[in-house]
Amino acid sequence: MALLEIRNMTHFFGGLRAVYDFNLRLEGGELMGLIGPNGAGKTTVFNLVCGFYRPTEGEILFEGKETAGLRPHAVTAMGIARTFQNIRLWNTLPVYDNLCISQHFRLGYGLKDALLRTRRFTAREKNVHKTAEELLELMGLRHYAQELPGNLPYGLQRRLEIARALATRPKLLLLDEPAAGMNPGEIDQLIDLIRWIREQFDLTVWLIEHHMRVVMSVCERVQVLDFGETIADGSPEEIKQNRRVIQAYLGSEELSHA
Amino acid sequence: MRRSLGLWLYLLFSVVLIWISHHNLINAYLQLVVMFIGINIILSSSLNIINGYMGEFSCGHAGFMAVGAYVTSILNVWLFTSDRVFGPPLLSPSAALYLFPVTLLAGGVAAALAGLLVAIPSFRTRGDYLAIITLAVNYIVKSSVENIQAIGGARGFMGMRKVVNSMRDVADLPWVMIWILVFTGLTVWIIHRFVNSTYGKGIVAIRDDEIAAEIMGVDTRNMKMIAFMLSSGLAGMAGGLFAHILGYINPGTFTIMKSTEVMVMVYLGGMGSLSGSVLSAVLFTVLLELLRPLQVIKWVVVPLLLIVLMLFRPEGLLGNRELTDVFPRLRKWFSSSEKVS
Amino acid sequence: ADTLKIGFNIPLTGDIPKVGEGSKFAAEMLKEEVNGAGGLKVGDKTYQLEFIYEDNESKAESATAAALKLITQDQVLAIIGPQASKQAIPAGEVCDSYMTPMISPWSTNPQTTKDRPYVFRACFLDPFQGPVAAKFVSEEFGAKKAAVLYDIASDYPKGLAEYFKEAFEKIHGPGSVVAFETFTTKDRDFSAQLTNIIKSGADVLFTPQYYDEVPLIVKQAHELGWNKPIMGSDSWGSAELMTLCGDDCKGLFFSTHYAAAGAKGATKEFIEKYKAKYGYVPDDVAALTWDATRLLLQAIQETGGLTGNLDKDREMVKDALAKVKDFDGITGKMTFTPEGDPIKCAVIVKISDQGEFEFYKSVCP
Amino acid sequence: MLEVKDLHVRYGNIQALHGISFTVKEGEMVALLGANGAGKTTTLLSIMRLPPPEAPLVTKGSILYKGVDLIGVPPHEVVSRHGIGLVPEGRHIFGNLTVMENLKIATYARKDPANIQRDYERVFGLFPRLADRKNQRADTLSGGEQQMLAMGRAFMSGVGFILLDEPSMGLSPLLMQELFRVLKELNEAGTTILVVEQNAHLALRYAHRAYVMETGRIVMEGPAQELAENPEIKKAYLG
Amino acid sequence: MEVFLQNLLNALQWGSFYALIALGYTLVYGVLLLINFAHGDIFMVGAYIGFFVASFFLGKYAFHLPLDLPPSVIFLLTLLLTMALTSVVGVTLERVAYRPLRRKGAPRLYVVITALMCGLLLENGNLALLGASRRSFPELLPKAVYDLGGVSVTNIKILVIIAALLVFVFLETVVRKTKLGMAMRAISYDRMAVPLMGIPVDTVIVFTFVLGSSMAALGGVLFATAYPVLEPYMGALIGWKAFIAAVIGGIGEIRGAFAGGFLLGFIEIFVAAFFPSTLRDLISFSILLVFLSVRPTGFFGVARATKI
Ligand SMILES: Nc1ncnc2c1ncn2[C@@H]1O[C@H](COP(=O)(O)OP(=O)(O)OP(=O)(O)O)[C@@H](O)[C@H]1O
Ligand SMILES: Nc1ncnc2c1ncn2[C@@H]1O[C@H](COP(=O)(O)OP(=O)(O)OP(=O)(O)O)[C@@H](O)[C@H]1O
Ligand SMILES: [Mg+2]
Ligand SMILES: [Mg+2]
Repeated sequence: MALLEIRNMTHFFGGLRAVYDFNLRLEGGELMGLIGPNGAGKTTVFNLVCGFYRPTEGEILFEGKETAGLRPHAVTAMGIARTFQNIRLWNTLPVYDNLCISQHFRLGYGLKDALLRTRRFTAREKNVHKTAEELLELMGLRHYAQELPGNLPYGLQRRLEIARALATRPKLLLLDEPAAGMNPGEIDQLIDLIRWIREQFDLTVWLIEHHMRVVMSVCERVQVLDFGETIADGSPEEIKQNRRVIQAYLGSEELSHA
Repeated sequence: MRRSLGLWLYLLFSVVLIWISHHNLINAYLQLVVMFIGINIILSSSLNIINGYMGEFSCGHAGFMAVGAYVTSILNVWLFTSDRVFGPPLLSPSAALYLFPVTLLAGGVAAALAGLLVAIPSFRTRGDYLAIITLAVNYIVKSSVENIQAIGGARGFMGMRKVVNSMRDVADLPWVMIWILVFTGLTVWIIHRFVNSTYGKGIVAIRDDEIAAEIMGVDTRNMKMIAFMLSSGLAGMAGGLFAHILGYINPGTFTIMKSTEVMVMVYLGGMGSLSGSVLSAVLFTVLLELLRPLQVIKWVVVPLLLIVLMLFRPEGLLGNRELTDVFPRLRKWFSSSEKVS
Repeated sequence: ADTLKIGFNIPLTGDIPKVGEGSKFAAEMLKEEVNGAGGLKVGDKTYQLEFIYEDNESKAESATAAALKLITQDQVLAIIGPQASKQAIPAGEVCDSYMTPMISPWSTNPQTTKDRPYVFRACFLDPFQGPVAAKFVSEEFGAKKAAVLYDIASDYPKGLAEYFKEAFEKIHGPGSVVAFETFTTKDRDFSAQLTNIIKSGADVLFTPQYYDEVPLIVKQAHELGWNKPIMGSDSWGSAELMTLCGDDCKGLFFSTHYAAAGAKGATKEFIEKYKAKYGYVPDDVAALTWDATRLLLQAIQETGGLTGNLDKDREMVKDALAKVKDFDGITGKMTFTPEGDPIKCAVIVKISDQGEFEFYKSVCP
Repeated sequence: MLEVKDLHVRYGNIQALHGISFTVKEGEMVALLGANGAGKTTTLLSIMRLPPPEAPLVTKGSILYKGVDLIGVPPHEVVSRHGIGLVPEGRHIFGNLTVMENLKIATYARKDPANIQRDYERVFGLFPRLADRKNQRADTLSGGEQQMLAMGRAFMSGVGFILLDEPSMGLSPLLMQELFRVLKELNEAGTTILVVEQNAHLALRYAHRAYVMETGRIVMEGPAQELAENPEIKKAYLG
Repeated sequence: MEVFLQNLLNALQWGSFYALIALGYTLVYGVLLLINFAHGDIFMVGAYIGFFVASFFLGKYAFHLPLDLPPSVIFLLTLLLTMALTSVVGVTLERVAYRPLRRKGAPRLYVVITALMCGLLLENGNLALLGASRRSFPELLPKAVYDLGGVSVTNIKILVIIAALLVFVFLETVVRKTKLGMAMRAISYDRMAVPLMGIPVDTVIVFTFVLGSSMAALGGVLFATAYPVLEPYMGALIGWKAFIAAVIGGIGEIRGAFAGGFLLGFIEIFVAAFFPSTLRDLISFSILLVFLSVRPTGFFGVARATKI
């Protein structure tokens, strides 16, 4: 059974057709890419998958279960986590807390325990903190644990967003333009990071990106949207050669390695 | 041990306070001021949950206070005293002493339920629109009370003094003072633990970015529900205590003016700072009493002071920090966040 | 010389600052008079008077605090005020349990003095004034149907309105009060209620509101075409009424404690002194405060000498007050019932075309 | 014509710029490169004289533009009187206005109605997508569309000197190239340009000269081609 | 039937006042996202200033106009002068109390609290300065009562309603049609970027306060003409209610403030008229509560699109 299966998903904003007849079948462990011109509907697709919008038509099956209609936190609980195109961290809370709170849905204790500091509370909190600590280490954020996200350099903020997503122990990780605003040096690091994460947490990664370097070197499969419709789907090499993709998106060849 | 030193200190402080008021080493007026301080601490810190930690803008806190005040008072008068409306006591007046906390909690629960009136709309409504809903609730409560003749309507409700007296008959102690100390401590303790648990921090995430919170796995609706009910419940208990200080309550006491008073205390102390709320509650109450001699001028001076203070400390006394962050030395005694592990 | 401390628990800010001001002025006047004459002679000692004014912001909790402060902090012998029942009831509770005599000049709610030996008042109660008004409108205007407009959120008008209704319906049978309309404190527009009242076809409108609301009510009533009589209560009795209301109020009636215009003797004297000193004719609150304070002073004198032990003195004063017979106040003669309420006559005042409050008739229990 | 001398700048007590100096000549297109947190945005904000708390505080140094020291000039005059425009990092479009209103508001201080019309056409020519979305609330635009709008706004304010902060952020490769061609056009048409860019390839290809910043200092400068050849740059910025 | 018509008129007048004050709230909010709780008291100040100006023109202060003008002219003069003076008060608040906070980047709710304090200051300052006596607003316009088949109308009522309508049209055009209005809305969304459009932010803000305050003044004078009893706290309650009205309509929206004002006016009048008036607050606020739960952003309010 596929990890994620999307059938004929269509979404309208009022009169505007943002996504049309979108189909996808993701097997566990894949590294999938989603590219397309600006305003093609990529982010919208992510929003639909994580339950923020409800598709006008079509169905989204995660591990065979329908997700449409669930509230986002429930979808997250099923194992889908994401990052945002323009960073959305909790800026008055230190990095450390950002990592703890995203485990909220599986705390498994309630107000009573929180107030009485029951044994269950202590146990669960221990787990939460353990996970947070681990991620600090693994993602190299240890040094910034008590910093406020706002004061972190841009690159690290993106990194933190990924860490926060990982804290939810996802099976599927959605990355919306993780390389935006990074310089080539940082992009190289990012590429390694993504590959490494996939191994480390054996999860499936689905990413939106405009930096061809990232897409080409990370993704095993790439899907291309234009005006909400899928215009191509295949291996990076195929996509690179695809005429429609070139004229709608890539433009003149020699630059696309930038 | 060390971690709970704060608790011990508070206990000690309370015992001393009770002792000296019992032997009238401080006069009744000062005792009253102390009790008002207690009430205000409960009110401001409970409102801080909503306006500070969760970043909503509730300006109808007095409404919940009223609900608690009336429910508790009615229960007590009905159960423990003979009254025009409610007839002879149902239980022996002496039971008042033991059952008072229960009735107080009952009042809290009632207020918490009233809190739902705000909590449920808050799923879809935010910010200033929610503010109006809280206002509306404040008005609704007040006007409902005014329309219920059985509990005196606008003429107010009394008889709580008898309840207090029957407590004194059992054991001659300053009971109201005792209860206030107990519940003030309890409130601060509850809120402290709430906002310092990962669970409670969920509401701070909602404040910072509700969408991100929901998408990253916080059940925002549930958390809002909890926060509003907790806050209004505590306010209700404050109301119950308040009613037993005065021995008389009147819907006119629980107006928007009261609500704004509490609001001012919260922001004076600093949004999202528990110790700030406590501090400001103390300062504010004392200030108001100290300035009595100014008579008419008093209410010119007070706002002026606050405006100037805002100019110098645009984030309230403590901003969103705790005393323990400002004076790290205090950590020895009051661990600001009881880290597990 | 020794001093006698007396506390005043009055609303200098909040809803009714004017009331506080009037009380304070009257008290100040009395103090100067007494102290000017060398002081108050009690037994063989003479005392200088010291009055301490506490603002209760017309809030219940503040009034309680003020009372406690006066009693325990300032150690006053007795307390005058609070004025409005909303504050007088809880403050009375305090004074009674701390065994300190308190006289509320103005609070007309029975609860204030009920079961409280230490609490007195200087004015008659709603249960008396209500019927007076009801009887008067029936006789004077031959009213068969009456309308009432009052502030539901304010204790005093509410009480009075209900007693009026009760009395009027006793005379003309149930349902004879054809409109019983309300609003809430600080409302300024009564058009909807008045429209109903006019439609109801009542012969008279009874509105026991404060002097600053009356002008609005009366003006709007006239604008909406009401031209039948309007009857008021003692809360109308402020000099300001006319400056605010102008011609609209002329020819209306209200029941009160005393009539300024055409007053004689002590009353006249008081009014003129006050007017000279503060530039306007005193309200009934001022007059009542004056009486309450003089009542207290007389009681103090009747103790025939203070011991200097505050608790004892307070008790003696309380007893003396309870014994007061036919005290001759500027608002009429008073004698206290065991409850601590005075038995005194009400006065019906007609507002003359010169805008003066003329004595019309006097109604006694 | 722009001459920044020994500029010291800080946020509260964080020193962000430690005395940088550089110049931009009339009609030039200059690139400003540097890692995250180097101080590029800070530099641009300082030139625009935006007030704290959003922007930093200049503690020392001068910013001469056509001989006038901009320090002490209010930001709106930097735009309206001195004709310097900024396309800020993170777009800062007015989400509660429509696309059209966003463009119109940029002409607030302009006195030349004739050219305004021409400029509208030019903007819509550059970004046809904006023409389609004319009456859509700007906060519902996609990331890239918002970037286009931000750019369009700067053009509409009719300034002679444009500062751009990471304009290519979030743009598709095609648009990215488009964008730089446009910038080149503008530049050849006489607009002076200072562009902060992460994509050093593009920047160095189109710019005349470039400066490289690190942690609040300028560490390297020179003609674009030279820098493009420079091994260190290759390593750090061309990957 | 005429009862209904009568109340319709009553509601129109009462609603007009809510609308006039609500407009002030909405204007300031629409720019600074600041709930200017002092606005109700600016309204009060307006009424008082109006009182003094009028008395001045009527020669109450040992001063006489060279030529004695017809009342209507005096009324007009009073109106204009009052609006001017009141704006000064409003702008002063902005300068002294709000702007410094903005500069320091204080969270907006702290500014709101400051606004509350400014309100208290105005109220009690007035009380301390002018004493507790109420003032009675001079009758500038000789009142005329017309009786149209059982429905009585005063010239004041008509004046008030017309004024409210004119103000609405005026403001709506300013905010919707002019660049200035556009600038005002832009500031509310992203203050940082506004100067980059060559717009002097502070000037726009001051202008906003001038508009808001002068509207409050207009409201104040009209109110005092219709309900001629002035007292220091007269602005408090109506201020809160007007704020509610503004939000009901969708705060930040001129149309909203207008609609909200009239809605509230109608609810209050009609509930009082056709239900036991004791239940007025209870019912009208329950209605509001339900309304907001169903329509979370009021009449015309648009939630910031949650684009992520
Ligand atoms: N909430 C909304 N309301 C109306 N239209 C919307 C909304 N969100 C997005 N859109 C429109 O839907 C289209 C797709 O938006 P989306 O954000 O998915 O584009 P994208 O592929 O992510 O583009 P980019 O790469 O620039 O981020 C855009 O044209 C945008 O204007
Ligand atoms: N508002 C602020 N408050 C405090 N420090 C800030 C603020 N903005 C920037 N800084 C600090 O100033 C330094 C320079 O920041 P700046 O944004 O100018 O770098 P940059 O070169 O633009 O980086 P990027 O490529 O991410 O835009 C950084 O160390 C940053 O942390
Ligand atoms: Mg996107
Ligand atoms: Mg930058």
